[in-house]
Amino acid sequence: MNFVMPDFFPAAAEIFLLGMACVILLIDLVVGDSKRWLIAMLTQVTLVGCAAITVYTADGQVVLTFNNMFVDDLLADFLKLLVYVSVAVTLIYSRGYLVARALDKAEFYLLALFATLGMMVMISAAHFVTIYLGLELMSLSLYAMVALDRDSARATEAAMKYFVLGAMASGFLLYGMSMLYGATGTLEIGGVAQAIYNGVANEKVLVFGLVFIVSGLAFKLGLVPFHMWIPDVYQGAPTAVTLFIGSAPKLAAFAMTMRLLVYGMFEVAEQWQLMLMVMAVLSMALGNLAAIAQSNLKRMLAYSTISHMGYMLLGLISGVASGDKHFALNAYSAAMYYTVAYVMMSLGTFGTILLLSRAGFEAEHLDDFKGLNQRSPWFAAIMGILMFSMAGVPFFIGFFAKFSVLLAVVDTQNYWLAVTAVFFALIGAYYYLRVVKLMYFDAPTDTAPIKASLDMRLMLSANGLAVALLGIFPQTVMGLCSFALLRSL
Amino acid sequence: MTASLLSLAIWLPIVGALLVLAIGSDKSPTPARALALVVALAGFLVTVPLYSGFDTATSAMQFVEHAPWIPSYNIAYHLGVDGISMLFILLNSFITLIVVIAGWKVIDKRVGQYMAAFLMMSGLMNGIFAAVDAMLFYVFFEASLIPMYLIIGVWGGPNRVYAAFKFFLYTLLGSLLMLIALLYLFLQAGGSFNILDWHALPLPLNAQILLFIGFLVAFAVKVPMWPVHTWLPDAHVEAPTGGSVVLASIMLKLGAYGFVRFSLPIAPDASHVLAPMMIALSLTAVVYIGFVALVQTDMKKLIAYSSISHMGFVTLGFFIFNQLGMEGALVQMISHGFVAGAMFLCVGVMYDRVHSRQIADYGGVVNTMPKFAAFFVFFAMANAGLPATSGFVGEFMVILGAVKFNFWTGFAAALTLILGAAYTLWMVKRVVFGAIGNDKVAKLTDLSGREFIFLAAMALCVLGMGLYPFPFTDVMHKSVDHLLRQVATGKL
Amino acid sequence: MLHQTVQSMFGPGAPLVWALLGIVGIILPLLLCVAYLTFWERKVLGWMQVRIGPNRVGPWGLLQPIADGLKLVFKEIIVPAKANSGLYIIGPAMAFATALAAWAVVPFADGYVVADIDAGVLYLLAMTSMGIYGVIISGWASNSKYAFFGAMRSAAQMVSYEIAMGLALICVLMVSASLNISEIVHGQARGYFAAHGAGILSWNWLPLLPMFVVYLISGLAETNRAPFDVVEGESEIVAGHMVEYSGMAYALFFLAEYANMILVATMTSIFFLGGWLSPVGFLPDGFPWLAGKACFVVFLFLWFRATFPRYRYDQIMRLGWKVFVPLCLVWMLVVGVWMMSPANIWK
Amino acid sequence: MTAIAQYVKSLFLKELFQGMAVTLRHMFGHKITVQYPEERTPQSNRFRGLHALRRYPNGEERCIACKLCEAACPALAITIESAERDDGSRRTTRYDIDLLKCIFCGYCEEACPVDAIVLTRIFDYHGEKRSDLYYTKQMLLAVGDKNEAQIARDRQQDAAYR
Amino acid sequence: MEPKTAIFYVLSAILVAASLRVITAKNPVHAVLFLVLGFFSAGGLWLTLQAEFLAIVLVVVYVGAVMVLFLFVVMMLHIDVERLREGFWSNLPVAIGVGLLMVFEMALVLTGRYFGADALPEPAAAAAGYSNTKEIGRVLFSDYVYPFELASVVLLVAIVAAVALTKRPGKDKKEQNVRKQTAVRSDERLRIVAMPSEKE
Amino acid sequence: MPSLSHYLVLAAILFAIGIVGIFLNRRNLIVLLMAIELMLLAVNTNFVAFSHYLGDINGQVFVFFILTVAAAESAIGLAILVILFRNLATIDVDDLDRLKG
Repeated sequence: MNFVMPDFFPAAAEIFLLGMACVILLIDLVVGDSKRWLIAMLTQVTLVGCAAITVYTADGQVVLTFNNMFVDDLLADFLKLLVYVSVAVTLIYSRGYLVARALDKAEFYLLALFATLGMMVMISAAHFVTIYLGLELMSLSLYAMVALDRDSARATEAAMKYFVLGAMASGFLLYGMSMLYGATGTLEIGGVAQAIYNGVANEKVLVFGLVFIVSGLAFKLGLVPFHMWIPDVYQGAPTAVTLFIGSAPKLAAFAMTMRLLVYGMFEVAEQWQLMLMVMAVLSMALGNLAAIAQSNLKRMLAYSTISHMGYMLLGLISGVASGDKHFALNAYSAAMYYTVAYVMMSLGTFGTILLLSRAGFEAEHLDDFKGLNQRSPWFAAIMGILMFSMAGVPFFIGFFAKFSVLLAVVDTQNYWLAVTAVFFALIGAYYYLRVVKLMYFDAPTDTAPIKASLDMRLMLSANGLAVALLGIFPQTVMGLCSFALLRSL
Repeated sequence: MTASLLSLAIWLPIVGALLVLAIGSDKSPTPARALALVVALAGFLVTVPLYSGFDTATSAMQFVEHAPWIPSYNIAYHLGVDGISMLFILLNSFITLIVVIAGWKVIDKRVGQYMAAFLMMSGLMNGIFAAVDAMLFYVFFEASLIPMYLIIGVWGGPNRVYAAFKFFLYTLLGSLLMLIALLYLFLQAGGSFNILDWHALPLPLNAQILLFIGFLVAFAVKVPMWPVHTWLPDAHVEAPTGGSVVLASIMLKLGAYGFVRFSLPIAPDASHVLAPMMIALSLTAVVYIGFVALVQTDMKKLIAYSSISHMGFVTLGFFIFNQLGMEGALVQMISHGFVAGAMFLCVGVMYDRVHSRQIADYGGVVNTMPKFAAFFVFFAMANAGLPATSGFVGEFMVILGAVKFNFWTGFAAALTLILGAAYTLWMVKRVVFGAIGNDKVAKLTDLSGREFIFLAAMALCVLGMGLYPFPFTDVMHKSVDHLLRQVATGKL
Repeated sequence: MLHQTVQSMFGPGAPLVWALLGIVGIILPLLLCVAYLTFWERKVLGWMQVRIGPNRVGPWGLLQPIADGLKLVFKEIIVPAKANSGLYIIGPAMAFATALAAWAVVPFADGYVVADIDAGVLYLLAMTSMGIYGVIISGWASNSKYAFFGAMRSAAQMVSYEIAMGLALICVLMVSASLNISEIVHGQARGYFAAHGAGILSWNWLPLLPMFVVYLISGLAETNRAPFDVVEGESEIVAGHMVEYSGMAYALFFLAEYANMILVATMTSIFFLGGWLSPVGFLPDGFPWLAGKACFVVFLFLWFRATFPRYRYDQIMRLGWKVFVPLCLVWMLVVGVWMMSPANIWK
Repeated sequence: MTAIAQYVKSLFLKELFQGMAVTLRHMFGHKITVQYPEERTPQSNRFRGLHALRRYPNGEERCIACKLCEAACPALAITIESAERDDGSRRTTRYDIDLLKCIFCGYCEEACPVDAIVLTRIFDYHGEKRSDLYYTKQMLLAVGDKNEAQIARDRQQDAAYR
Repeated sequence: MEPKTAIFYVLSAILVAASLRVITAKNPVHAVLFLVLGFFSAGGLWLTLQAEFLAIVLVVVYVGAVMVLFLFVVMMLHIDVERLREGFWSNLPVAIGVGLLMVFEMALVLTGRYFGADALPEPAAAAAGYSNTKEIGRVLFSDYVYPFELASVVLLVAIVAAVALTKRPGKDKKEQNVRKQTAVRSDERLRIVAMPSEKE
Repeated sequence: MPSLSHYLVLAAILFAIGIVGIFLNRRNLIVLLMAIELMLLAVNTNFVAFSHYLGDINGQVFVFFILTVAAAESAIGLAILVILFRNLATIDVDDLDRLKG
């Protein structure tokens, strides 16, 4: 046997997380119900540990290990760190909510950790197998998390829809992968890129496979016309889970899209850009228009997600213009920045819903936000910041996100696309403003005091302030995004 | 100290606003008010050296500050003022001070937030006027929507929600299109957001026209020009007094300032091509809106329409491309800032007592409020463009310029002086003079000391500017000159 | 010689004929064995219960299975009114077919095997896992609560123990490094003791004793034999999935169960007891050894049945999941380490 | 310590092997099966099997139709009708026992003052119809006649204890 | 026709027919059984492609375990079969249209030039000592060790999730403690309690 | 000899049947799950065929992973189905209408 020990060092964070997950699984057997906080704390410790390891192992080099299946580059390190932060914040926000609904079982934390692991794998994937496994690891955990509130008809229904459509999406993705495998004879992303570059692959078959891959990705990203699951899942899932789904997985989905389309099929970028462009426009249109009609905040935010993903695509479709590839770095870093910004805003928004929720009451209707300014000026201001940020008004991170993708679009001289995007952004602003209106202009209907733990209050405040401060000083994140991409492309 | 004056003018009110927010509470609003007053005063005082230290001999940017902000996109924290923008900063800080005083007693719910909103807006608008980097400009430009949206929505009248949304969405629509124009310019300029670079950027005519239209949508909404003016009466009517004042005095000027800063120097050829259309639109605003104002029964609405009409003069002045017109327009902007603000303050004073803005609810106010009546009549005269008031100077200069440009244009513009006098004075007659209209008017009490102070301050400014406008025209002279040269030389 | 005859008679179709011959050659004796296994079981049970067992039909009762078979053949097959008639008939057929199909890869002596395929063990696993269908389909198709319960129990039990069985097998595969069943037997002929004439000590049962036990007991559970026969626990659900069956349909289940029993016994002999190998060096290898070993294991099955009371269902599941599976995993590790260590005996 | 012992015991399945040892021992042990038709298990003289009516040695029926047995029968299995015979003695005209009702308690035997009704050692009788198991006086007398020797012997042995 | 071609066509026909019945069967149980049949024939087809290991794994894992799970669930849920069929016929034309379109397009791309017999010829027969299973095993534990570990995590997640979702720790449910039961000793089964006799 | 195209078209037909099944059985969740299994079977057949004709074992290893994951996936899917049935007493897709905008 010529067995060569692979280099485990780049995957140290993954290994640590898996080990800790198993430890938590065992600890849960031992500790009683009264010690649930221990599980939550250990989960946080795990994430912090992962972050430390990732920082420690990051050396800015592109390192391939495990027989070219695992890639550790700056992009991966950066996105992973964001995933840890996002998951940690999610868990801090969720705790009170979960306790009030008796959902704070160890399974929730475990599934969250496994989903995180899946995301990490996706982010570091350099092979179809690892992409697929990471994706499924994440998705399976998420399906289960949605259904975790077992007695809720809505949650189980949402889980079922999520599952069926998600599994179908995996099928599409796999079919596309099989075609690419047939066309190029390799499963490695680098190999696929090489084969396409060398002209080994038949273009027609390639595009045929590409159609399926793009549809699969679109499912996962929630793009029109493959968006059907998003509103139902967002609305039906317990808010804590919605928060989870709405944040970190977007980073992973972005990474997956990058790895598959940009790293693997950059040579045929103009083909997939065209497909994505149609989806981007449709997503922006449908997402923003449908959101207006919603009275349920979670559902509204779901449609807003769809539209935001459409905006994110604006970056991805601007990498190559009429055969010229020099736009790529800026365009992709714009898309990445958009994703990061969106995740931050999404965390805060759902965090606010969680803040207002209490046992037996979900603050998920728009009307539940009436007069929040009178009840808690501070959190009304935070939510206001988040809403304006989502609408893309300056001095918040959301503006610079839109700015950078629009710039990428204008750079490729797709003016009509930019105008369309701007037009739908305006429509989008309407429903975000409506939330502000409810909070500031209306009298409160619900006067119950806001009960939330201190850590949650602090974290939410920090989240809101970060959206504002990173809007005033966007260079940090922007620079990191483009630096990470530059060192990884 | 002088190096960071502009930053101080911007950030002092904003940081002050955050402090006011922090100490503001509904139970004991006095500390918040006091702090707001202090901040507003300080904010005004830091702008004074801008004027005193201004070098009138150059058209270049002064008090320049430059620091990298977003190196990824070559966006810089680049501030500076020329003769045109410096005056607006002063005006803005002054009006903010007035508004804080005016809102002292009147606002009793959520005082801290109210004061903070105004202070924040003051800072943001200073930023707009001081920005030399286009993205910085844009960022301030859009951000200033937020406090205004809240001011209208929270402290406004019964129909405030509608008005606030209309205000926000109208202006956002314009500014988003402008964003695309800015991005286009950025790329054309080889990756620079510096407005001064753009001024020197050669562009083909069709690109200029598209850019011009992009800017036009943004600024026309803000000015507002006919036919996208409809948000203004709603916003004015529903906004609280302070909101109306700031809206009329400063916000409307943003649009006009945009023309001066962007449209004209960046797309001079397009400006020339499209000037007839602009003049037509301006005249429509001046004449048609004048007639509309005539039939208003709501005082605030009437003043709002008169504002539109007056801003028509401003745009008219820009697009006749001569020194007189341009300077007249600028003077008119500042003057209108004082006059319209003062008019809204007067209406506010009455509204605080009677809680009505309908002309029909008043009559014979002079009998119970003689001091107030004096101020009101004075401001009305200024609004109508009576000589020796500030209103006269600007309008006169624009009309002269227009006549120079084309007689009939000037004639049409001049015609509106009569129209303006008609609707203003008719309103004054119905409100102030005559017999006491009803019981409420009979119970009116005259101005308090606080009200007297801010009305008097405004009156002084109006009068001073009317009698001796040269301090204003002096500082802007070089800049206007430079601007006109830029407009005159095509970039094709 | 027979080979040549067949070749000359059928020409190109010879392989097919040869295969058919092989099948017939296995199935007929197998069915006979099954029949006499029932007889033997009754005898053994009798003896252990201090009785003498069937002794009336024929000399020493030797014709008893024939008589039973005749009785079952002539009984009417009753299909319940609301049963799903198609599946009702398919059920026992499937159970029987899979029980027989697995024999294709069983080597009776060196080279005597119908299909000597490389992945023989996997094929075996596949066929045994198919056996569940007969049970579950018949249970469901009977449209009877008892039958359904029986089917559910049986399916869960079989699926569970298949895991333990598979894991135990993995240890065997590890040490023999092949999936070919004949190879596995050959592997057991190597070793220190075998070289010194005491082959019995080189067989897998000794170094893999825990796995041998697990495999044996899992085999019991897999065939739903006592003490794991809750599937047909007559005190609660009468006869489990076959409660509605009668006549030949019932007989098929019966035959399948005993055929499986023999299969498991044979496989145990092959995997752990050295197949057709002779335990001591001075005796020749050959089929009789395999037959003897299989008989011994079958006897163990009967012995267990006579000795132990029936397990409760949750205890069965616990045993499978919480005892056997971890045990197998641990032992896998042990074997792995062992093989890597200098003390490796399977070189 | 006991815990460890217990653990070792359960680890090596001691009890299971013990159980198997028991069964294995019995497998080779003596079988107690009785080959019934050919072999029979010993019976007590008090065995309560099929009923019989006895006669005196002179051939006269013992039963005097006192109906004590009928009264004593808990299962109401006995039906008696009586009439005066030509010689003036009282005898039964009908003495039926429904064997399907009878529980073989032996009360009738105990009640009988003249030892007329007795329970024999016969247990392997059968009937193919219900009515076959409805025994009439003639049938009962026939049973008695056939087994009188055995019955008498059993009475004799038991006499000391009655 | 060569035997292999014949086998291909026979198995394909069975596979397609079974698949069609899966989606059209009235009774879900029948659908599952047809799916089993389909997997079986697919396994056979894979054998013709010399993928012995996968063919058998398909049967072991899918037929032996996953489909049993399906059957379990289908049988346990009390399903109103008739109601589930409503709307079947109304969806049929659309579905057939979509299906035919897809097949047509796919066939267009997949047949002929790109993947024809000439494009990728039948590979040479494997070497004598070649074992498909061994080869997969070798690759799986060396090159694919990372995905292999990940697959185990996926299975762990499935276990955790399935248990978390379906196990009902009833509050009122009394459960036996099997550990105690199996550890019981004979002297513990009977407890003799000393009770003083009651007096009148 | 059947060529690669034969296998690919067969897989394509299977995949299409899977999708048609999803369209067709708008009311039956279990059949929906089975249709997804059919899709995966088609994918696997594709991979096996390519693997064979490319002479590359990697495709088969991928199939191995797909099988593993699909098994896990069905377990979770069925678990969700079971709790859905407990809550709603139906597996009719049309009854899933609690979530609407």
